[in-house]
Amino acid sequence: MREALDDTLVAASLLLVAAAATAAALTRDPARQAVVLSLLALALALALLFTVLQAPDVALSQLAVGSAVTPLMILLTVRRVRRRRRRE
Amino acid sequence: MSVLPYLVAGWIFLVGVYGLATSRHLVHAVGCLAVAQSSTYVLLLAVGYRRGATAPVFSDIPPGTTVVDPVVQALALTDVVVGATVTALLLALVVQTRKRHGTVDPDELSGLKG
Amino acid sequence: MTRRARLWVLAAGLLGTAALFAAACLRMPPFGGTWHPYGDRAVAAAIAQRTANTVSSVNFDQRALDTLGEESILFAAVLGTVVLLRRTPDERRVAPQPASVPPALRRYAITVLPLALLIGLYVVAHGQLSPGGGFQGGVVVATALHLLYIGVDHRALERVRPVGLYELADGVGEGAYVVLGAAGLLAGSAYLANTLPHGTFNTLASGGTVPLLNAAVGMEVASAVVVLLARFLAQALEIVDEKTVDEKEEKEKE
Amino acid sequence: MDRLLPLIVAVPLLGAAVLVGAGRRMPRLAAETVACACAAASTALACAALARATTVVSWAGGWRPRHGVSGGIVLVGDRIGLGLAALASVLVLAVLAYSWRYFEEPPRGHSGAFPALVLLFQAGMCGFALTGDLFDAFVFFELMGVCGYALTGYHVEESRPVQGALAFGFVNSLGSYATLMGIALLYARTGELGMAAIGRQLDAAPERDALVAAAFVLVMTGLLVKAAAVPFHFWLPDAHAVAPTPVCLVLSGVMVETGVYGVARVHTTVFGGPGGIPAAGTRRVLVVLGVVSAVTGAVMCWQQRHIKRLLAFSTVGHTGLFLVGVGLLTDEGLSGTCLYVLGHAGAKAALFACTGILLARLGSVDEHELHGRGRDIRGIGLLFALGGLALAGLPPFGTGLGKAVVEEGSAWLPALFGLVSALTGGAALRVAARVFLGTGERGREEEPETAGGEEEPETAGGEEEPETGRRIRLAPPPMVSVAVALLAGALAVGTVPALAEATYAASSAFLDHAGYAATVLGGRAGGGQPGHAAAAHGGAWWTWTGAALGLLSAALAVVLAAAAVVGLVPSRGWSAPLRRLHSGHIGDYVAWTTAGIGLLSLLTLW
Repeated sequence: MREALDDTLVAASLLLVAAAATAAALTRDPARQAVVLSLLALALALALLFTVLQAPDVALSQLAVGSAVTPLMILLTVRRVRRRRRRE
Repeated sequence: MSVLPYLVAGWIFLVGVYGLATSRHLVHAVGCLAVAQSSTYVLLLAVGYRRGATAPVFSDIPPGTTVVDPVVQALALTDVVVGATVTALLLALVVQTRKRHGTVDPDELSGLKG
Repeated sequence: MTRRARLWVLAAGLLGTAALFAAACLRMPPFGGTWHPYGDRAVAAAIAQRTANTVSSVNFDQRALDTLGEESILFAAVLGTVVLLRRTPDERRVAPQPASVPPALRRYAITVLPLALLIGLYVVAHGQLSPGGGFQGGVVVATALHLLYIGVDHRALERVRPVGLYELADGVGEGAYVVLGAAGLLAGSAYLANTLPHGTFNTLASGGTVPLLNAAVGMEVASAVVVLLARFLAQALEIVDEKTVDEKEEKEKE
Repeated sequence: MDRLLPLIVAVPLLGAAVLVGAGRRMPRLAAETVACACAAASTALACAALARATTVVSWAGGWRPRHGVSGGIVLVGDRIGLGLAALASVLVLAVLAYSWRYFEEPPRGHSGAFPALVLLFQAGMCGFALTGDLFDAFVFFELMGVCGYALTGYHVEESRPVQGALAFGFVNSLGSYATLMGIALLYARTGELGMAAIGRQLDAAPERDALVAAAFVLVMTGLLVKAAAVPFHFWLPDAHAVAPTPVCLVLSGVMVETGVYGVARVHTTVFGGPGGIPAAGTRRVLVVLGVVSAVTGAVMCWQQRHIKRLLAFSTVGHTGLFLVGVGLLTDEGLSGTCLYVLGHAGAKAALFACTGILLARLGSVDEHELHGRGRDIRGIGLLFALGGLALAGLPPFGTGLGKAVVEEGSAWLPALFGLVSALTGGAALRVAARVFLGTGERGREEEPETAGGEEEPETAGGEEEPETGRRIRLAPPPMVSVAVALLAGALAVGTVPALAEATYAASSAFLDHAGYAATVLGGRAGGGQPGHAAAAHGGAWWTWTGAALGLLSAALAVVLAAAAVVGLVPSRGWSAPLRRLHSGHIGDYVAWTTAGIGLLSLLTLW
C-alpha cells in the first residue's frame, strides 16, 4: 500500500514539474516569467519532486539557488534591460 | 509508471530547447536554458531512485537501512551549481548586449553575419 | 534564416531527438529498481569513513575531484561576471539614495537576518551529518546578507559588505580547497585523500577532511554569491551611462 | 609520479586563486609573473609525466580499485592525454607571454583577472585531457566553457564580442547538457561513471540496443559541439572573430582539438568494445561529419574578409580533417591526426599572433581596408605567409607530415585533404599578399558585400579599435617572438623523427580498448604492448608520395592566392545560401544543434 502511495506522489510531482517547465518555457514576458509563473514555480516544483525522490540535499540547493539567487539575478537584469526603453 | 519519469525528463528538455530556439527576448532564452537543464536533474534522480528506500543520510537511521543512490544526488548537486553559474554569466552578457546593441531581441542582433 | 525555415529545422531536430530519447527510455531499467551497485559501494565507503551524510561523503571524499571542478566553475563564473559587468570608462557610478521602507518590513528584516545567517552557518557546519553542506549553507548565508537590501536599502548593504573583502574570501576559499587536497598528498597518500582521523560516527568532527572541505566550500560559495549579486545590484542600481544621466537629473529635480 | 598527476590541474587553480585573492593589491607585473610561473610549472609536470615510459594512472583520493571496481575518479596520463595537456599548457604560456602588457589598463583593482581566467581555462583543458571519468570530463568541459564565455566577451565596451560570447555560451551549454543526459543513460545501464568501467560493463552484457545508441549520440553531441563539427560549428566563427587575439590563440590552437580528443577517447574507451557501437557506425558518423565540416570550413574560409573570421573558418575546416583522421580508426589515422593537431596548433596560433600585431598597429582586421598598409612590417608578412603555407601542408611543417600520414589511409583522402589545405592556405596567402605586398586592386569597396540584398554588409572587421588602447608604432618584442616560436614549433613537429615515432606508438596504445581497461582497472603495467608498437614504428614518417602531395597542395594554394589577387576568382554569388546560414542568430544555432542531434542518430542507427 505504502509503495502505491509513493508512486502516485512521484507521478503527481512529476506532472507538476512538467507543467511548470512548459509554462516557464512558453511565457514570453521575462519579468512575469521570473517572479510569478515560471522559474520560481519550477524551482518549488523541483524541490518538491526531489524531496519526494528522497534527495534532501538536492532539494535544499535547488530551493536556495532556484528560488532565491536565480530569480533575483533575472529581476535585476530585467530592471537593467528595461530601464532605457521607457525613456525612448 | 516505470518509464514516466524518463519521458518527463525528455519532455522538459525538448520544451526548454523549443523555448530557447523561438525566444524573442534574451532573458527568456536564459530562462529556457535553465529549464532545459532542469531536465538533467529529473533524469539523474529518477535513475537513482529505489522504491521503498529513504534518504541516504544516516544521522537518524541505523546504517543498515536500504537507501536511495547517493551518487546521482552528488552529480545533481554539481549540476545545480553549474546551472547557476552559467545562468549568471549569460545574464551578465545579456546586460552588456542590451547596453551595446540597444536591444535584447535575437532577431535584431545583427553584428555577426556571413 | 527566415523564421519559418528555423521552425522547420527545429521541428526536424526535436522530432529526431524525441524519437531517439523515447526509444532509449523504453530500454531503461524500470523506475525504482533495486540494482544500484555504485550507490551501495558509496554507502558502504561513507559509513567506513564515518560520514553520516553519504552525499557529502561522495561529494567531498570519494569524488572530491568533481567538487574541486565544480568550485572552480563557480570561481571562474564569478570572476567572469566581475570582468563582464565591470564599469567601462563611458559609464558613471551614481551613489545609491536612501530608500524609504515600511518600518514593519525593516523590523522583520533586521530580526530575521541574524537568524538566517545562523541557519546558513549551521547548514555548513553540519554538512557531513544532516542534509546540506558547504554549497547550500553558503547560498543561505549569502542570501541572508541581502535581507539588508530588502529591509533597509542598498546603501546599508554596501556599507556592511565591502566587495574587496569578499573577493579575497572567494580566492582564499578556492585556494584552501586546493591546499587541503595537497595536504593529502603531503601526508603520503593521494591528492584529495581523506587522511585525517575520521572521529566517532555522527559527531561534529567526524569524517576526517569532509568538514574542512565543507567549510572551504561554504566560505567560497558565500563570498562568490555575494560578489555575484553585488555586481548585478551595481549594474541595476548604480552604474549609469553618460547618455541616460539626464533621466536621473529629471527625477531628482521633481 | 602518479601521485603528482592531479597537480597538473591543481597548480593553475591555485595560481588563479592567488591572483584573485590578491587582485587588488598586486601590481600588474607581479600578477603576470605568477600566472606564467603556474603555467610553466604544470607544463614541466606534464612533460615529466610524458618522459616516463608507462601510462601514469592516479586515483584521486586514493580510492584504488578493489577486485576491479572503485568509487573514485581516475586520472589517466597516457601519452596522448599528457601530450594534449602539455600542448594546452605551452599555448597558455605563449598567450601569457604574448599578452605581456598587451591590453590597455586592466579594469581597476582586477589586474589579475585576465591571467586568472586563462589559468582556469588551462586547468579545465588539462583536467579534460587527463580524466578517465565521464562525469569528471563533463565538469572540466563546463569549466573550459565558462572560462571561454568570459574570455570571449572580455571587450564589453564593443558590441560584437558580447554577441559572440552569447552564441558561444548558449550552444556550448546546450551541448554539454545533452552530454550529461547521455552520461545519465549510461549510468542507468551500467551503474558506473569511469570510462574504463562503463566500457567493461557494456562488454559484459553486449546488447547493442537503442539505449547504447542514444547514449552514444547524446555524449558525442557535446563533444562535437566543442569540436565545431557541422552542423554544430556556427558558434566558432562568431566567437573567434570577436575574442581578444591572445584568447584566439588558445581557442583555435587547442580548445577545439580537445573536442576531437574527447570524441576519440570516449569512442575508444566506452563504445569501442563488443557492447558499444560497431566500428562501421562510428566510422560513418565521424567521416561524414568530418568531410562536411572540412568542405564547409574551407569554402567559407575563402569567402571571408575579416581575417580572424577567415582563420576561424579555417579551424572548422581543419577540425573536419581531424575528425576524418580519427574516424578512420587506424593507427596511421590517429598518429597522423596527432601530428596534424600539433602542427596546426603552432601554425594557427602564429597566424592569430600576426593578426593581433596587425590589429594593434593598424587598428583593423579587414583585408580590403588593410590593402597595402602592411608594407613597413614585412617581417610579420613573412611570418603570415609561412603560416599560410603551413596550413597548406608544405612538407617540412608538422601539418604537412600529419596530412601525409593520414592520407595513406585510403584513395580518396588526398583529394579532400589537398582541396581543404589549398583553400585555407590560399586564403591566408591571399591576405598576406594583399595586406603586406599591396598587390592586386584595392578590393571591391564600392558594392557592399551583402550576402542577400537588403541585409546590411557582412562582418568585415573594419572599424575594430585596437585592443591595446592606442596604436603602437612598432610590434612589441613579446608578440613577435611568440609568433616566431609557434611557427618554429610547427616546423619542429615535422622534422623531429622521434616525435613522430612516439605519436605512432602512442596511437596504437590509445586505440586499444581492452588494454586501456586493463591498465586502469586491472592495474597491470600500462603502455599497451610495447612489442607491437616498436615493431611497426615505420608508419608515421615522410614518404615520397606524402611530400609530393604536400608540395602539390602548397602550390595549389599559391596559385589560388595569385588568382584571387589578380581578380580571376569566381564571384561570391554561388555560396550566398551557405553564407546566409551563418546568420549570427542564436535561435538558428540552437535549431541547427537540435537538427545535428537528429542527424547523428540517423547516421548511427542507419
